Amino acid sequence: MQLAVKETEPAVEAVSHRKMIEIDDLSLVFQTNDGPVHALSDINLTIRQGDFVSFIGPSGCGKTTLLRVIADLERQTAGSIKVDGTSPEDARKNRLYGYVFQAPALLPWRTIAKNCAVPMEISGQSAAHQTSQIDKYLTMVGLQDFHQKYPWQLSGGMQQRASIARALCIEPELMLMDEPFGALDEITRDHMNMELLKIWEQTKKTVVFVTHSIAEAVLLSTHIVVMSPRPGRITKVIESPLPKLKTLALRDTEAFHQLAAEIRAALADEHAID
Amino acid sequence: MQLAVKETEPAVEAVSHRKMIEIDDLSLVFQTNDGPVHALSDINLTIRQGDFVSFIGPSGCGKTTLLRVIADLERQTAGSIKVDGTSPEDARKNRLYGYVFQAPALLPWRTIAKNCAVPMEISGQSAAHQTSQIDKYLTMVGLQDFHQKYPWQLSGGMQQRASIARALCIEPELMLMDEPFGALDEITRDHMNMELLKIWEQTKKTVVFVTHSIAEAVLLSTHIVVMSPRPGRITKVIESPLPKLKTLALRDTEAFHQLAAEIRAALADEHAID
Amino acid sequence: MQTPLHHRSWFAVLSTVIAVIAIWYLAALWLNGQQLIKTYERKNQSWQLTDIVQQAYAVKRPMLPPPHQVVQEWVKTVFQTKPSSKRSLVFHTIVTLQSTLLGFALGTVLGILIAVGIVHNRTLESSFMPWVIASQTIPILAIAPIIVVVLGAMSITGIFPKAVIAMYLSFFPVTIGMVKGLRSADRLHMELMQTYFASSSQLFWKVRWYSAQPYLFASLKIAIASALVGAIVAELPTGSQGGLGARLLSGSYYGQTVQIWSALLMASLLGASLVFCVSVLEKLMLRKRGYQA
Amino acid sequence: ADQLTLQLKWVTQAQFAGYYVALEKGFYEDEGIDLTIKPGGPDIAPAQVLAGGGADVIVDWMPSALATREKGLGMVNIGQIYGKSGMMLTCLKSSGIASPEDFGGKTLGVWFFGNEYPFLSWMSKLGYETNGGDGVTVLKQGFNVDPIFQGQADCVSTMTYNEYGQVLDGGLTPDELILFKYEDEGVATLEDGLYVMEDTLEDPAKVDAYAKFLKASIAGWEWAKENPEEAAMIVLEYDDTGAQTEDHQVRMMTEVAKLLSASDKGIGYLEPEAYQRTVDVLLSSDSAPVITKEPEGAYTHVVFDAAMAL
Amino acid sequence: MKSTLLTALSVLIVLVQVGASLTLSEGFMTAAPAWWLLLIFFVASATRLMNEMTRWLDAQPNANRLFKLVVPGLFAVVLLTIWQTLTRGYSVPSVLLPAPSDIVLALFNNGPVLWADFKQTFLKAVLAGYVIGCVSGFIVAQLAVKSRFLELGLVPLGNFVSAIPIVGIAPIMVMWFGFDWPSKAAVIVVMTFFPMFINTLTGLQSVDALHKDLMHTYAAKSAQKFTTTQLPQALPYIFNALKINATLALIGAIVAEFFGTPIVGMGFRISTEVGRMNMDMVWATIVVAALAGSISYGALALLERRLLFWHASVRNAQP
Ligand SMILES: Nc1ncnc2c1ncn2[C@@H]1O[C@H](COP(=O)(O)OP(=O)(O)OP(=O)(O)O)[C@@H](O)[C@H]1O
Ligand SMILES: Nc1ncnc2c1ncn2[C@@H]1O[C@H](COP(=O)(O)OP(=O)(O)OP(=O)(O)O)[C@@H](O)[C@H]1O
Ligand SMILES: Cc1ncc(C[n+]2csc(CCO)c2C)c(N)n1
Ligand SMILES: [Mg+2]
Ligand SMILES: [Mg+2]
Repeated sequence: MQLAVKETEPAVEAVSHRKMIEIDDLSLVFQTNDGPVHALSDINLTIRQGDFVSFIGPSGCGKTTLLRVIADLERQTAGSIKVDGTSPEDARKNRLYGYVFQAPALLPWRTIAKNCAVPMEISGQSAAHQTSQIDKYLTMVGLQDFHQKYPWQLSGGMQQRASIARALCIEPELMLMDEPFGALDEITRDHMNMELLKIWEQTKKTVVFVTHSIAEAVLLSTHIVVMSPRPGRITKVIESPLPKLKTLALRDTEAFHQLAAEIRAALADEHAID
Repeated sequence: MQLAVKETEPAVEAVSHRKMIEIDDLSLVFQTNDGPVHALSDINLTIRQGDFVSFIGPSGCGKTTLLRVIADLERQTAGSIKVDGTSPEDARKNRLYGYVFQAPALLPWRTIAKNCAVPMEISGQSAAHQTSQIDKYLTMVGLQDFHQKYPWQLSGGMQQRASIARALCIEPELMLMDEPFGALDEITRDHMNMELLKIWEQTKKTVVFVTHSIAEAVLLSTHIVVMSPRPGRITKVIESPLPKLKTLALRDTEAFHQLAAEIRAALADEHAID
Repeated sequence: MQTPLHHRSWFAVLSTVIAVIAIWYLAALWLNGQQLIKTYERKNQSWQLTDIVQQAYAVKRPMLPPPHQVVQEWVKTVFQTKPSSKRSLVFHTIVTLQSTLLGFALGTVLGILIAVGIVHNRTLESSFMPWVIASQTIPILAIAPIIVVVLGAMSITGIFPKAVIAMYLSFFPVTIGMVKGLRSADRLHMELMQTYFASSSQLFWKVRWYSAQPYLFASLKIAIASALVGAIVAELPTGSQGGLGARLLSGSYYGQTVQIWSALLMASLLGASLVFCVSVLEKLMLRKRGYQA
Repeated sequence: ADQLTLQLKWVTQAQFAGYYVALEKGFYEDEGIDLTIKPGGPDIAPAQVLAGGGADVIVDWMPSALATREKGLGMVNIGQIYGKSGMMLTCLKSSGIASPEDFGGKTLGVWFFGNEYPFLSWMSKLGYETNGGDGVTVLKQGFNVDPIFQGQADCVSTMTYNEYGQVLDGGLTPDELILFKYEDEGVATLEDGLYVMEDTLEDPAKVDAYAKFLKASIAGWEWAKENPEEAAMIVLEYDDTGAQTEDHQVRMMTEVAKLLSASDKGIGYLEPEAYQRTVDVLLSSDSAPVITKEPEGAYTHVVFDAAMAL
Repeated sequence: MKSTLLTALSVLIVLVQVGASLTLSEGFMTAAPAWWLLLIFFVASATRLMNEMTRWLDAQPNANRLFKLVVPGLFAVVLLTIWQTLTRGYSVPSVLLPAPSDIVLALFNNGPVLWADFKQTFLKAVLAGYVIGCVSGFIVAQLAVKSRFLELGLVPLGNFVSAIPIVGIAPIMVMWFGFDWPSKAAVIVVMTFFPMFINTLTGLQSVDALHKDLMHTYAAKSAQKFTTTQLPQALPYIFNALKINATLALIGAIVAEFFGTPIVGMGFRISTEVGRMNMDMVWATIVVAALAGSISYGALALLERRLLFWHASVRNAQP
């Protein structure tokens, strides 16, 4: 299956909002000892302000790499990308986005609260503002009693939640999240999903979200980008027909199952056990 | 909700099979710097030969700990446990069980095939037997082309599959599996689930399985043990009404959804985000 | 993408070496020049700057011999002298090399044995480990002559007393690294072995030994450099039996600065090549277990 | 043959030419002695080697031998090779020193490791403090005479046969220097002598071996005195460091020859008066005394007499 | 019950042997070789006591730190007692090896001399050289981590220099910097510079790739990167160098004193007193040096535990 995205208008689109991310014919090749790895190939994608876009696809299809290109952690080898109308580098320097990594990446020598403070310290926020933000978001992720603990005193899931709180504290325009809930159990994950939806609905921020879970992608997204490996490319972009205001109950609806089935089919198309 | 398991007969039961694991009033308290942690409290559970039992519950509820007690990697602080009629220590010395850890735990200085050989080397199997077992089970998990690769040349999911093959190679009476498929993407996971079911159905081994995923628990198990944290305890044991011979298509049946909903309710009952 | 010139390894190393040599020449001019001026003044002779610059690089007993003087002496004693001659630096290098290698071998074995003992026996750890550390705070030079004399009294002479001192310095990094390495075995791997009911020797040979290897090699590089220091230090009190230490000593005894420097140059070449050999061994060993270089 | 080991006080050099000559020329062999010579070094204390059994005979200076004897190690002089002291203090005229009275406030380089006793006695006799204060500043001189070239010291210790030559080689001329020989200052003590453990003298077989050894050594010294150039070459043969030069060793041999004992009984005889003079010098220092009481039985002529009788 | 009795017996045997070694007359082992029996029982008893003490301490996670010194202390008592027994029992000449009791006496009788030596060698030369060497190694590592050029040039040089037996430069330093402590400090500076440089550089570069990315996403300035991630990450390596250097520094100073000193200092004392056959004084000086070294090392290790409480090596350390 060849990607049919370029020919038509970019599929990810929401009415009357400005373009947040514009990717044109973007490719990225890693040079390694074993020869070049085509991590991303001919990516075309537009994400508008207020969208909630999920990347889904098998391991190694380039989801993380694409997110890193947006965050200016990696540079494309061909094609172009604009973030909020500027280069990714300028967007980063303007502190436009918050990034949640696949691993918690907490500093082991700082308490949870002090870890959350790092980005605010760096952008020079007042101490009072720092404390109130930390209180707010640590409570939101259910870690209100763990301010003074060190990362290694928490379970993996709790660490991951702390890292989400850290990204939320600076309330960025754009949230880039790389499988943020991979380490959580289903119930906590449901809870975190709903919290994330709440924040997104309230603030109308843009979210780019990487996940392995079809259910999660369906539950959260306005647009689902299905990717495929070797070389990493977009095989399909699905716009969600579900209402913007979502609840967990949605999961038992026909529309939900249908969308899930559509994604599963798109994934299975390209998938063979490696 | 108090556990109603003790009063009635142990709920996990299959007709006419001998008891594989018997746990009575078992508790386990970890002494830590911050005071005692009640990881397991008053656990009562019987698992019979041929059962496929899943432990499900939120992070930190003691699933791993309970599995470790069975494997003699941890010792209870109160109560008693018998494995195959003997103490866990004797069961371990008899090499009764195979254990799949939450992480792949492959030795980075051995190739995949050599890693699978470790338990057989230790129990002194012949080289020819080793090779044939390794061939068989690496093929089963889809790694037939990766015998001579080193662990770090494989993706996380492939590593986890290798570790499953390693446990299967010794064809133990009892398989203890701690979230073995957590690191896999959904499609591969489905595939592995079906392979596991196939092996279990063919060999009639006993499996104790820890998972975060309700769907996985429903798909695989004859019995589902729902656990709850602080202190870690069993809140419900559900016997699956589904047929023993399962297929992926089962997931779209009413019975499946009903069981999943029952588990979700049992989990939610005790669950508040910590 | 092209790496800019100043980010090329060879360029950076070359520039550094050139800078070092340039500074060396300047310093030689400064130090030897001052000495010359002092001599002129003592003799009440007048002098010109050009005289100083001319002579500063050819002083017989320089404060700092310029590089070419050192290299000349080095070439003379290495290539233009029969290696069997006692005037050949090669001869002395071999003397030192022998006690270094013997001491290094002894130290490695001893260090590994102590580490294995410490890791397997709690009492040994709690009673012995602090003294292993304290042993290194004893100034080795102080006990070097004592060791030489005591071993000499037991009619153990030749390279062995020197090797003992080399061993004394080199076992320590090995012990420390090895203990750390044996302990650094992944807990999960250890538990895995426990589920297989592996014996402690199986545990050692299948897991611990491998987890210790990277630490062991890092330590061996330090240990072989320490063994060389030990061998040289041990040659100071027994000053007249040959070796690079004896060269340093006799150079100092007769005010032969150039001889000191060329012995030092030889010692650094020897040290660097010994460390290099260990890293080659390390690469081979690690490649055998599948790591890429 | 009798096996004997001789421990030298310092590295292989013409200072010990007699022993090497005797070894090379087979004098020891002729006497039926199988001799091993152990060279010394900066931190080898011959007395310690003797006590540990690493050597049967050692070359040592009398001040340190007597001091060691007072510590309870019974070592005895069985023959005195050097009759005169070669030690001196070499000073720069430009430092303003003209006589020992000018030492006050000056910096003097001195050898330690048991070689400092004559110096300490001398300073004590002159009334100088050596531990700072208003006396002299003492440096532990390394192995060479650099301090005088680098202006770190006003005077350095030298031996007539060794370091003095180095001072001259280094570019200083005799007229820039002023020398204070210990012999001339009346503080000379006996230098290279041969010592053994006292209890071994009770064994006649040992005494016999010592006597043969002494006889051969004396012969070696006499030969060396007559043939300084060949003797120097023999020493060079035995030098393992390869650092000694021919010029230097010939000069050393020539100077050493002037110090060999000149008593009527020949090289190797310890003159009781010379011994007594040394003891008096050492006893005379009141601060930091080297020895506190008259030593007894610190030397014997038994071996020398036996050697002459062979 | 039986084990308590055995323990009591062990304590008794240890005490008897210690007492015997101190009070019996010279040469008692030569006279009555039967004393060997007691010595063997003594070693066995002490081993038993150490075993029990270790087991007891391991079961007592909250025991006072000081208690942990008991076992190594006992080990030292064993070694010293054997030493004392053999030197006195066979009347080994003190010129060769003095008995521990003689060394202790020398320690007490020569307080002022030992203190003056300590001041000269440790408080002046070692401290000055150590501080200058470590600080400059640290600073140059900062420069190297910022400039790829410097890093490429200096690291091979550093590796080369750290293979040089630096003691060899001692005579040169004495020639350049004179006889007093500055020349010793100079040797120490050169000896300690490179371990600190290489370790700090490795530490600064060992920053987790993820943490580096994180700082990048925050568009942190390089000073902020330094204090938030690089410095804490480098601390374990820096402490490593500090500890290595603590042992190197003392050796360096004493070796350098071999080539010329004023007439004070620990290296001077050792070599002079060997020449004077005062071996008790030699060993007393060695004891002072070893104490100074061990205490510095211990203090650094304690500080390390304090500052690196978060690091796996400290958290996983045996109790
Ligand atoms: N720094 C790198 N150097 C070389 N190859 C790389 C690098 N980073 C990623 N790759 C390769 O690029 C491809 C895409 O990797 P990426 O991490 O984006 O996958 P992913 O979709 O995030 O997978 P996962 O779901 O496992 O996280 C993979 O084949 C990977 O091996
Ligand atoms: N060695 C230990 N020392 C102290 N506490 C421990 C230890 N191991 C586990 N615990 C605690 O015991 C509780 C149960 O842990 P366990 O690992 O069994 O949870 P789990 O159900 O497997 O969680 P997850 O789904 O995150 O793997 C947790 O609160 C944990 O912090
Ligand atoms: C530490 C030391 N001691 C002595 C000398 C000088 N020296 C050279 S030969 C000689 C006579 C001894 O046999 C003496 C004293 C020195 N340079 N260094
Ligand atoms: Mg990824
Ligand atoms: Mg778990």
